[in-house]
Amino acid sequence: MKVRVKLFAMLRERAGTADTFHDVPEGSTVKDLWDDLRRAHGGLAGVDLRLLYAVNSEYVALDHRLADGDEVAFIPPVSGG
Amino acid sequence: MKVRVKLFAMLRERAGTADTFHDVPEGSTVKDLWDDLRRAHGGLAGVDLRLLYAVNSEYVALDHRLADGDEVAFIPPVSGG
Amino acid sequence: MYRLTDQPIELNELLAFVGDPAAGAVSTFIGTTRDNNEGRSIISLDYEAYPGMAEQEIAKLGEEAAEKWEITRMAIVHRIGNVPIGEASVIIAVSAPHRDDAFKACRYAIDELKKRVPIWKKEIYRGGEIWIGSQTGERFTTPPTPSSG
Amino acid sequence: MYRLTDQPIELNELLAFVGDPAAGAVSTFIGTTRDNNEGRSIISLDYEAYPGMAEQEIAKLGEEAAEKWEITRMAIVHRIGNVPIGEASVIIAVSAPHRDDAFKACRYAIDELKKRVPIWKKEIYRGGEIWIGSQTGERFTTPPTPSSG
Repeated sequence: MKVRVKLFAMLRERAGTADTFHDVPEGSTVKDLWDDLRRAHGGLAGVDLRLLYAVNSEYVALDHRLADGDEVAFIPPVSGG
Repeated sequence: MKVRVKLFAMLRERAGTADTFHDVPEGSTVKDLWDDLRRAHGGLAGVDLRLLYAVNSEYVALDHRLADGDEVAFIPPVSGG
Repeated sequence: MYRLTDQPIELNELLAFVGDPAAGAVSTFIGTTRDNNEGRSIISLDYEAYPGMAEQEIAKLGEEAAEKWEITRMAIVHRIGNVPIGEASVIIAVSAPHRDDAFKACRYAIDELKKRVPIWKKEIYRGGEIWIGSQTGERFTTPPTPSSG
Repeated sequence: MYRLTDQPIELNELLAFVGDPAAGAVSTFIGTTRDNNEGRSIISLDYEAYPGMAEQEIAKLGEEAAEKWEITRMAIVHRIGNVPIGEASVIIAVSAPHRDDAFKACRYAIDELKKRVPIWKKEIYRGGEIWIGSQTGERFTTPPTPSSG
Protein backbone atom coordinates (compact mmCIF):
# COMPACT_ATOMS: atom_id res chain seq x y z
CA MET A 1 0.00 0.00 0.00
CA LYS A 2 1.08 3.56 -0.50
CA VAL A 3 0.56 6.17 2.25
CA ARG A 4 1.39 9.85 2.45
CA VAL A 5 3.48 10.95 5.43
CA LYS A 6 3.33 14.43 6.93
CA LEU A 7 5.98 15.59 9.36
CA PHE A 8 5.84 18.88 11.24
CA ALA A 9 7.95 21.29 13.22
CA MET A 10 10.85 19.57 14.96
CA LEU A 11 10.13 16.24 13.27
CA ARG A 12 10.11 17.88 9.85
CA GLU A 13 13.45 19.54 10.53
CA ARG A 14 15.06 16.40 11.88
CA ALA A 15 13.84 14.26 9.01
CA GLY A 16 14.66 16.91 6.44
CA THR A 17 11.30 16.28 4.78
CA ALA A 18 7.71 17.44 5.29
CA ASP A 19 5.62 15.46 2.85
CA THR A 20 6.55 12.10 1.32
CA PHE A 21 4.98 8.89 0.06
CA HIS A 22 5.88 5.49 1.54
CA ASP A 23 5.17 1.92 0.59
CA VAL A 24 4.04 -0.16 3.55
CA PRO A 25 2.96 -3.81 3.75
CA GLU A 26 -0.76 -4.68 4.05
CA GLY A 27 -1.86 -4.61 7.68
CA SER A 28 0.74 -2.07 8.79
CA THR A 29 -0.08 0.11 11.79
CA VAL A 30 0.93 3.68 12.53
CA LYS A 31 3.62 2.24 14.79
CA ASP A 32 5.05 0.10 11.98
CA LEU A 33 5.24 3.16 9.76
CA TRP A 34 6.90 5.20 12.48
CA ASP A 35 9.50 2.48 13.02
CA ASP A 36 10.17 2.48 9.27
CA LEU A 37 10.58 6.24 9.25
CA ARG A 38 13.07 6.13 12.10
CA ARG A 39 15.14 3.62 10.17
CA ALA A 40 14.95 5.77 7.04
CA HIS A 41 15.71 9.11 8.70
CA GLY A 42 18.60 9.08 11.16
CA GLY A 43 17.44 12.41 12.54
CA LEU A 44 14.25 10.83 13.86
CA ALA A 45 16.01 8.00 15.67
CA GLY A 46 16.76 10.02 18.78
CA VAL A 47 13.28 11.50 19.11
CA ASP A 48 11.71 10.44 22.40
CA LEU A 49 8.86 12.98 22.49
CA ARG A 50 5.29 12.03 23.25
CA LEU A 51 3.82 12.20 19.75
CA LEU A 52 0.25 12.27 18.55
CA TYR A 53 -0.84 10.55 15.35
CA ALA A 54 -3.49 11.55 12.84
CA VAL A 55 -4.81 9.59 9.89
CA ASN A 56 -6.75 11.60 7.34
CA SER A 57 -6.83 14.52 9.78
CA GLU A 58 -8.31 12.61 12.73
CA TYR A 59 -6.32 11.65 15.79
CA VAL A 60 -5.79 7.89 16.07
CA ALA A 61 -3.98 5.47 18.38
CA LEU A 62 -0.52 4.12 17.63
CA ASP A 63 -1.95 0.69 16.78
CA HIS A 64 -4.37 2.10 14.19
CA ARG A 65 -4.24 -0.02 11.02
CA LEU A 66 -3.44 1.88 7.81
CA ALA A 67 -5.27 1.70 4.50
CA ASP A 68 -4.00 2.40 1.02
CA GLY A 69 -3.98 6.13 0.27
CA ASP A 70 -4.06 7.25 3.93
CA GLU A 71 -2.48 10.53 4.92
CA VAL A 72 -0.56 9.91 8.13
CA ALA A 73 0.63 12.82 10.25
CA PHE A 74 3.17 12.58 13.06
CA ILE A 75 2.44 15.36 15.46
CA PRO A 76 5.03 16.52 17.98
CA PRO A 77 3.79 18.32 21.11
CA VAL A 78 1.62 21.16 19.86
CA SER A 79 2.37 24.72 20.95
CA GLY A 80 -0.14 26.98 19.27
CA GLY A 81 -1.66 30.00 20.95
CA MET B 1 -24.16 72.13 59.64
CA LYS B 2 -24.68 72.22 55.91
CA VAL B 3 -24.29 69.09 53.79
CA ARG B 4 -24.67 68.48 50.08
CA VAL B 5 -27.03 65.67 49.05
CA LYS B 6 -26.66 63.67 45.85
CA LEU B 7 -29.49 61.48 44.60
CA PHE B 8 -29.23 59.14 41.65
CA ALA B 9 -31.29 57.13 39.22
CA MET B 10 -34.61 56.05 40.70
CA LEU B 11 -34.08 58.11 43.87
CA ARG B 12 -33.34 61.20 41.82
CA GLU B 13 -36.49 60.74 39.79
CA ARG B 14 -38.68 60.08 42.81
CA ALA B 15 -37.33 63.06 44.74
CA GLY B 16 -37.41 65.29 41.69
CA THR B 17 -33.95 66.57 42.60
CA ALA B 18 -30.35 65.43 42.03
CA ASP B 19 -28.19 67.83 43.99
CA THR B 20 -29.30 69.93 46.95
CA PHE B 21 -27.97 71.44 50.19
CA HIS B 22 -29.47 70.57 53.56
CA ASP B 23 -29.08 71.95 57.07
CA VAL B 24 -28.67 69.18 59.62
CA PRO B 25 -28.10 69.35 63.40
CA GLU B 26 -24.60 68.69 64.83
CA GLY B 27 -24.07 64.98 65.38
CA SER B 28 -26.46 63.88 62.65
CA THR B 29 -25.86 60.53 61.02
CA VAL B 30 -26.50 59.42 57.46
CA LYS B 31 -29.66 57.76 58.75
CA ASP B 32 -30.92 61.01 60.31
CA LEU B 33 -30.39 62.78 56.99
CA TRP B 34 -32.17 60.03 55.08
CA ASP B 35 -35.14 60.24 57.45
CA ASP B 36 -35.23 64.01 56.88
CA LEU B 37 -35.15 63.53 53.13
CA ARG B 38 -38.03 61.08 53.22
CA ARG B 39 -40.09 63.60 55.15
CA ALA B 40 -39.17 66.38 52.70
CA HIS B 41 -39.76 64.36 49.52
CA GLY B 42 -42.96 62.33 49.45
CA GLY B 43 -41.63 60.34 46.50
CA LEU B 44 -38.87 58.86 48.66
CA ALA B 45 -41.21 57.73 51.42
CA GLY B 46 -42.16 54.47 49.72
CA VAL B 47 -38.62 53.49 48.80
CA ASP B 48 -37.72 50.19 50.44
CA LEU B 49 -34.64 49.36 48.39
CA ARG B 50 -31.35 48.28 49.92
CA LEU B 51 -29.37 51.49 49.54
CA LEU B 52 -25.66 52.18 49.84
CA TYR B 53 -24.33 55.41 51.31
CA ALA B 54 -21.24 57.39 50.40
CA VAL B 55 -19.75 60.39 52.14
CA ASN B 56 -17.22 62.35 50.13
CA SER B 57 -17.15 59.51 47.58
CA GLU B 58 -16.37 56.71 50.05
CA TYR B 59 -18.89 54.10 51.07
CA VAL B 60 -19.93 54.44 54.74
CA ALA B 61 -22.37 52.76 57.13
CA LEU B 62 -25.81 54.16 57.85
CA ASP B 63 -24.71 55.30 61.33
CA HIS B 64 -21.76 57.30 59.97
CA ARG B 65 -21.66 60.73 61.63
CA LEU B 66 -21.71 63.71 59.26
CA ALA B 67 -19.45 66.74 59.28
CA ASP B 68 -20.07 70.23 57.98
CA GLY B 69 -19.53 70.43 54.23
CA ASP B 70 -19.86 66.69 53.61
CA GLU B 71 -21.15 65.45 50.27
CA VAL B 72 -23.60 62.64 51.01
CA ALA B 73 -24.73 60.29 48.23
CA PHE B 74 -27.68 57.90 48.45
CA ILE B 75 -26.97 55.05 46.12
CA PRO B 76 -29.76 52.76 44.91
CA PRO B 77 -28.82 49.26 43.72
CA VAL B 78 -26.12 49.79 41.10
CA SER B 79 -26.57 48.30 37.63
CA GLY B 80 -23.54 49.29 35.58
CA GLY B 81 -21.92 47.00 33.07
CA MET C 1 -7.00 53.97 32.00
CA TYR C 2 -10.11 54.25 34.14
CA ARG C 3 -12.80 56.55 32.87
CA LEU C 4 -16.35 57.36 31.91
CA THR C 5 -17.30 58.67 28.49
CA ASP C 6 -20.47 59.85 26.81
CA GLN C 7 -19.10 58.79 23.41
CA PRO C 8 -18.87 55.32 21.81
CA ILE C 9 -16.01 53.43 23.46
CA GLU C 10 -13.03 52.81 21.20
CA LEU C 11 -11.72 49.30 21.85
CA ASN C 12 -8.56 49.98 19.88
CA GLU C 13 -7.70 52.79 22.25
CA LEU C 14 -7.90 50.41 25.22
CA LEU C 15 -5.86 47.77 23.41
CA ALA C 16 -3.16 50.27 22.56
CA PHE C 17 -3.07 51.29 26.21
CA VAL C 18 -2.68 47.76 27.59
CA GLY C 19 -0.28 46.58 24.88
CA ASP C 20 3.19 45.81 26.19
CA PRO C 21 6.12 43.74 24.87
CA ALA C 22 6.19 41.86 28.19
CA ALA C 23 2.54 40.79 27.87
CA GLY C 24 1.67 37.52 26.19
CA ALA C 25 -2.06 37.64 26.81
CA VAL C 26 -4.86 40.17 26.63
CA SER C 27 -8.33 39.42 27.90
CA THR C 28 -11.12 41.82 27.05
CA PHE C 29 -14.74 42.01 28.03
CA ILE C 30 -17.29 44.02 26.10
CA GLY C 31 -20.74 44.55 27.57
CA THR C 32 -23.29 45.45 24.91
CA THR C 33 -26.93 46.45 24.88
CA ARG C 34 -29.07 43.40 24.18
CA ASP C 35 -32.36 43.66 22.30
CA ASN C 36 -34.26 41.78 25.01
CA ASN C 37 -34.24 41.29 28.76
CA GLU C 38 -36.57 39.12 30.80
CA GLY C 39 -39.16 39.17 28.05
CA ARG C 40 -38.98 42.92 27.47
CA SER C 41 -38.15 44.19 24.00
CA ILE C 42 -35.35 46.71 24.58
CA ILE C 43 -35.00 49.93 22.61
CA SER C 44 -31.89 51.27 24.35
CA LEU C 45 -30.26 51.71 27.74
CA ASP C 46 -29.69 55.00 29.54
CA TYR C 47 -26.68 55.01 31.86
CA GLU C 48 -26.18 57.43 34.72
CA ALA C 49 -23.15 57.63 37.01
CA TYR C 50 -21.98 59.39 40.13
CA PRO C 51 -19.06 61.09 38.41
CA GLY C 52 -15.84 61.22 40.37
CA MET C 53 -16.81 58.39 42.66
CA ALA C 54 -17.57 56.04 39.75
CA GLU C 55 -14.14 56.64 38.24
CA GLN C 56 -12.51 56.28 41.64
CA GLU C 57 -14.25 52.94 42.27
CA ILE C 58 -13.30 51.72 38.80
CA ALA C 59 -9.66 52.60 39.49
CA LYS C 60 -9.88 50.66 42.78
CA LEU C 61 -10.93 47.57 40.84
CA GLY C 62 -7.74 47.87 38.83
CA GLU C 63 -5.60 48.24 41.95
CA GLU C 64 -7.25 45.25 43.59
CA ALA C 65 -6.78 43.13 40.47
CA ALA C 66 -3.10 44.08 40.35
CA GLU C 67 -2.71 42.88 43.94
CA LYS C 68 -4.41 39.55 43.25
CA TRP C 69 -2.87 38.65 39.89
CA GLU C 70 0.24 39.37 37.88
CA ILE C 71 -1.07 41.81 35.32
CA THR C 72 0.77 44.23 33.09
CA ARG C 73 -1.85 46.89 32.41
CA MET C 74 -5.57 47.39 32.70
CA ALA C 75 -8.17 49.67 31.15
CA ILE C 76 -11.83 50.06 32.10
CA VAL C 77 -14.07 52.49 30.24
CA HIS C 78 -17.79 52.82 30.94
CA ARG C 79 -20.15 54.71 28.69
CA ILE C 80 -22.76 57.07 30.14
CA GLY C 81 -25.95 58.32 28.49
CA ASN C 82 -27.96 56.54 25.84
CA VAL C 83 -26.47 53.31 24.47
CA PRO C 84 -28.30 51.81 21.46
CA ILE C 85 -28.67 48.06 20.79
CA GLY C 86 -25.39 46.37 19.90
CA GLU C 87 -23.16 49.18 21.16
CA ALA C 88 -20.78 48.77 24.10
CA SER C 89 -21.67 50.14 27.52
CA VAL C 90 -18.44 48.94 29.09
CA ILE C 91 -15.11 47.62 27.84
CA ILE C 92 -12.41 46.11 30.02
CA ALA C 93 -8.98 45.13 28.71
CA VAL C 94 -6.25 43.45 30.75
CA SER C 95 -2.79 42.46 29.60
CA ALA C 96 -0.61 40.01 31.50
CA PRO C 97 2.42 37.82 30.91
CA HIS C 98 0.16 34.74 31.10
CA ARG C 99 -3.45 34.12 30.17
CA ASP C 100 -4.71 32.82 33.50
CA ASP C 101 -3.99 36.15 35.18
CA ALA C 102 -5.49 38.12 32.29
CA PHE C 103 -8.74 36.15 32.31
CA LYS C 104 -9.16 36.21 36.08
CA ALA C 105 -8.43 39.93 36.43
CA CYS C 106 -10.84 40.77 33.61
CA ARG C 107 -13.59 38.65 35.12
CA TYR C 108 -12.99 40.12 38.56
CA ALA C 109 -13.25 43.66 37.21
CA ILE C 110 -16.61 43.20 35.50
CA ASP C 111 -18.09 41.19 38.37
CA GLU C 112 -17.07 43.79 40.96
CA LEU C 113 -18.01 46.71 38.73
CA LYS C 114 -21.55 45.39 38.61
CA LYS C 115 -21.65 45.11 42.39
CA ARG C 116 -20.33 48.40 43.59
CA VAL C 117 -19.45 51.05 41.03
CA PRO C 118 -22.11 53.78 41.27
CA ILE C 119 -23.53 53.49 37.77
CA TRP C 120 -27.15 52.79 36.93
CA LYS C 121 -28.97 51.76 33.80
CA LYS C 122 -32.52 52.49 32.87
CA GLU C 123 -34.00 50.14 30.36
CA ILE C 124 -36.08 51.83 27.69
CA TYR C 125 -38.31 49.06 26.39
CA ARG C 126 -41.43 48.84 24.28
CA GLY C 127 -44.09 49.92 26.76
CA GLY C 128 -42.06 51.59 29.50
CA GLU C 129 -38.85 52.35 31.30
CA ILE C 130 -37.35 50.67 34.31
CA TRP C 131 -34.30 51.27 36.51
CA ILE C 132 -32.48 47.97 36.53
CA GLY C 133 -31.56 46.88 40.05
CA SER C 134 -34.31 49.02 41.57
CA GLN C 135 -37.29 47.23 40.06
CA THR C 136 -39.66 45.61 42.53
CA GLY C 137 -42.58 44.48 40.50
CA GLU C 138 -44.42 47.20 38.61
CA ARG C 139 -44.26 49.63 41.50
CA PHE C 140 -41.15 51.35 40.17
CA THR C 141 -41.99 51.19 36.50
CA THR C 142 -42.61 54.61 35.04
CA PRO C 143 -44.20 55.31 31.67
CA PRO C 144 -41.83 56.60 28.98
CA THR C 145 -41.68 60.35 28.62
CA PRO C 146 -42.26 61.74 25.11
CA SER C 147 -38.72 63.11 24.93
CA SER C 148 -36.91 59.90 25.83
CA GLY C 149 -39.34 57.39 24.30
CA MET D 1 -15.25 31.93 11.75
CA TYR D 2 -12.47 29.40 12.24
CA ARG D 3 -9.35 29.95 10.20
CA LEU D 4 -5.61 30.32 9.81
CA THR D 5 -4.02 33.34 8.25
CA ASP D 6 -0.50 34.42 7.34
CA GLN D 7 -1.47 38.07 7.74
CA PRO D 8 -1.91 40.19 10.91
CA ILE D 9 -5.22 39.23 12.55
CA GLU D 10 -7.89 41.92 12.41
CA LEU D 11 -9.73 41.95 15.74
CA ASN D 12 -12.45 44.20 14.35
CA GLU D 13 -13.28 41.58 11.76
CA LEU D 14 -13.83 38.98 14.48
CA LEU D 15 -15.89 41.41 16.55
CA ALA D 16 -18.09 42.24 13.58
CA PHE D 17 -18.60 38.52 13.04
CA VAL D 18 -19.65 37.74 16.63
CA GLY D 19 -21.73 40.90 17.10
CA ASP D 20 -25.42 40.18 17.49
CA PRO D 21 -28.37 42.15 18.91
CA ALA D 22 -29.19 39.19 21.17
CA ALA D 23 -25.70 39.18 22.72
CA GLY D 24 -25.02 41.18 25.87
CA ALA D 25 -21.44 40.07 26.38
CA VAL D 26 -18.35 39.52 24.28
CA SER D 27 -15.21 37.93 25.69
CA THR D 28 -12.05 38.06 23.64
CA PHE D 29 -8.63 36.58 24.12
CA ILE D 30 -5.58 37.85 22.29
CA GLY D 31 -2.34 35.88 22.48
CA THR D 32 0.67 38.03 21.64
CA THR D 33 4.38 37.46 21.20
CA ARG D 34 6.17 38.30 24.43
CA ASP D 35 9.71 39.69 24.44
CA ASN D 36 10.93 37.07 26.90
CA ASN D 37 10.32 33.46 27.87
CA GLU D 38 12.01 31.47 30.62
CA GLY D 39 14.95 33.84 30.60
CA ARG D 40 15.36 33.89 26.83
CA SER D 41 15.22 37.21 25.00
CA ILE D 42 12.71 36.64 22.20
CA ILE D 43 13.07 38.14 18.73
CA SER D 44 9.96 36.62 17.16
CA LEU D 45 7.92 33.44 16.91
CA ASP D 46 7.51 31.27 13.82
CA TYR D 47 4.23 29.38 13.66
CA GLU D 48 3.64 26.28 11.56
CA ALA D 49 0.36 24.39 11.21
CA TYR D 50 -1.02 21.24 9.71
CA PRO D 51 -3.42 23.05 7.39
CA GLY D 52 -6.85 21.53 7.03
CA MET D 53 -6.60 19.55 10.22
CA ALA D 54 -5.76 22.66 12.29
CA GLU D 55 -8.82 24.50 10.98
CA GLN D 56 -10.96 21.43 11.51
CA GLU D 57 -9.78 21.07 15.12
CA ILE D 58 -10.36 24.78 15.75
CA ALA D 59 -13.92 24.44 14.44
CA LYS D 60 -14.45 21.47 16.78
CA LEU D 61 -13.54 23.70 19.73
CA GLY D 62 -16.32 26.04 18.71
CA GLU D 63 -18.83 23.21 18.41
CA GLU D 64 -17.85 21.83 21.80
CA ALA D 65 -18.13 25.25 23.42
CA ALA D 66 -21.60 25.70 21.91
CA GLU D 67 -22.68 22.41 23.49
CA LYS D 68 -21.33 23.36 26.91
CA TRP D 69 -22.47 26.97 27.16
CA GLU D 70 -25.13 29.26 25.74
CA ILE D 71 -23.14 31.23 23.21
CA THR D 72 -24.29 33.31 20.28
CA ARG D 73 -21.28 33.24 17.98
CA MET D 74 -17.60 32.41 18.09
CA ALA D 75 -14.53 33.25 16.04
CA ILE D 76 -11.04 31.79 16.33
CA VAL D 77 -8.24 32.96 14.04
CA HIS D 78 -4.66 31.76 14.36
CA ARG D 79 -1.76 33.36 12.57
CA ILE D 80 0.88 31.26 10.83
CA GLY D 81 4.42 32.29 9.89
CA ASN D 82 6.56 34.90 11.59
CA VAL D 83 4.89 36.92 14.36
CA PRO D 84 6.92 39.84 15.72
CA ILE D 85 6.89 40.99 19.37
CA GLY D 86 3.59 42.54 20.41
CA GLU D 87 1.58 41.18 17.49
CA ALA D 88 -1.23 38.67 17.90
CA SER D 89 -0.69 34.99 17.13
CA VAL D 90 -4.25 34.05 18.02
CA ILE D 91 -7.51 35.89 18.65
CA ILE D 92 -10.67 34.33 20.02
CA ALA D 93 -13.97 36.22 20.30
CA VAL D 94 -17.16 34.81 21.80
CA SER D 95 -20.52 36.53 22.09
CA ALA D 96 -23.26 35.32 24.42
CA PRO D 97 -26.42 36.61 26.04
CA HIS D 98 -24.63 36.59 29.42
CA ARG D 99 -21.03 37.10 30.46
CA ASP D 100 -20.45 33.87 32.34
CA ASP D 101 -20.98 31.83 29.17
CA ALA D 102 -18.83 34.18 27.09
CA PHE D 103 -15.90 34.03 29.53
CA LYS D 104 -16.04 30.27 30.00
CA ALA D 105 -16.33 29.48 26.30
CA CYS D 106 -13.43 31.81 25.47
CA ARG D 107 -11.24 30.28 28.16
CA TYR D 108 -12.14 26.76 27.07
CA ALA D 109 -11.24 27.53 23.46
CA ILE D 110 -7.75 28.85 24.18
CA ASP D 111 -6.97 26.13 26.75
CA GLU D 112 -8.02 23.34 24.38
CA LEU D 113 -6.40 24.97 21.37
CA LYS D 114 -3.07 24.85 23.18
CA LYS D 115 -3.56 21.17 23.97
CA ARG D 116 -4.61 19.66 20.69
CA VAL D 117 -4.75 21.90 17.62
CA PRO D 118 -1.82 20.92 15.37
CA ILE D 119 0.05 24.21 15.42
CA TRP D 120 3.64 24.66 16.56
CA LYS D 121 5.76 27.65 17.44
CA LYS D 122 9.46 28.01 17.13
CA GLU D 123 10.97 30.63 19.33
CA ILE D 124 13.64 32.74 17.66
CA TYR D 125 15.65 34.14 20.54
CA ARG D 126 18.98 35.84 20.98
CA GLY D 127 21.37 32.92 20.64
CA GLY D 128 19.21 30.25 19.02
CA GLU D 129 15.90 28.76 18.05
CA ILE D 130 13.74 26.24 19.83
CA TRP D 131 10.53 24.40 19.07
CA ILE D 132 8.29 25.08 22.04
CA GLY D 133 6.75 21.92 23.42
CA SER D 134 9.50 19.76 21.92
CA GLN D 135 12.40 21.13 23.92
CA THR D 136 14.13 18.63 26.20
CA GLY D 137 17.14 20.42 27.47
CA GLU D 138 19.57 21.68 24.84
CA ARG D 139 19.35 18.49 22.84
CA PHE D 140 16.73 19.91 20.48
CA THR D 141 18.04 23.43 20.29
CA THR D 142 19.33 24.22 16.84
CA PRO D 143 21.54 27.19 15.97
CA PRO D 144 19.79 29.94 14.01
CA THR D 145 20.27 29.72 10.27
CA PRO D 146 21.55 32.84 8.49
CA SER D 147 18.31 33.21 6.51
CA SER D 148 15.94 33.14 9.49
CA GLY D 149 18.12 35.47 11.63
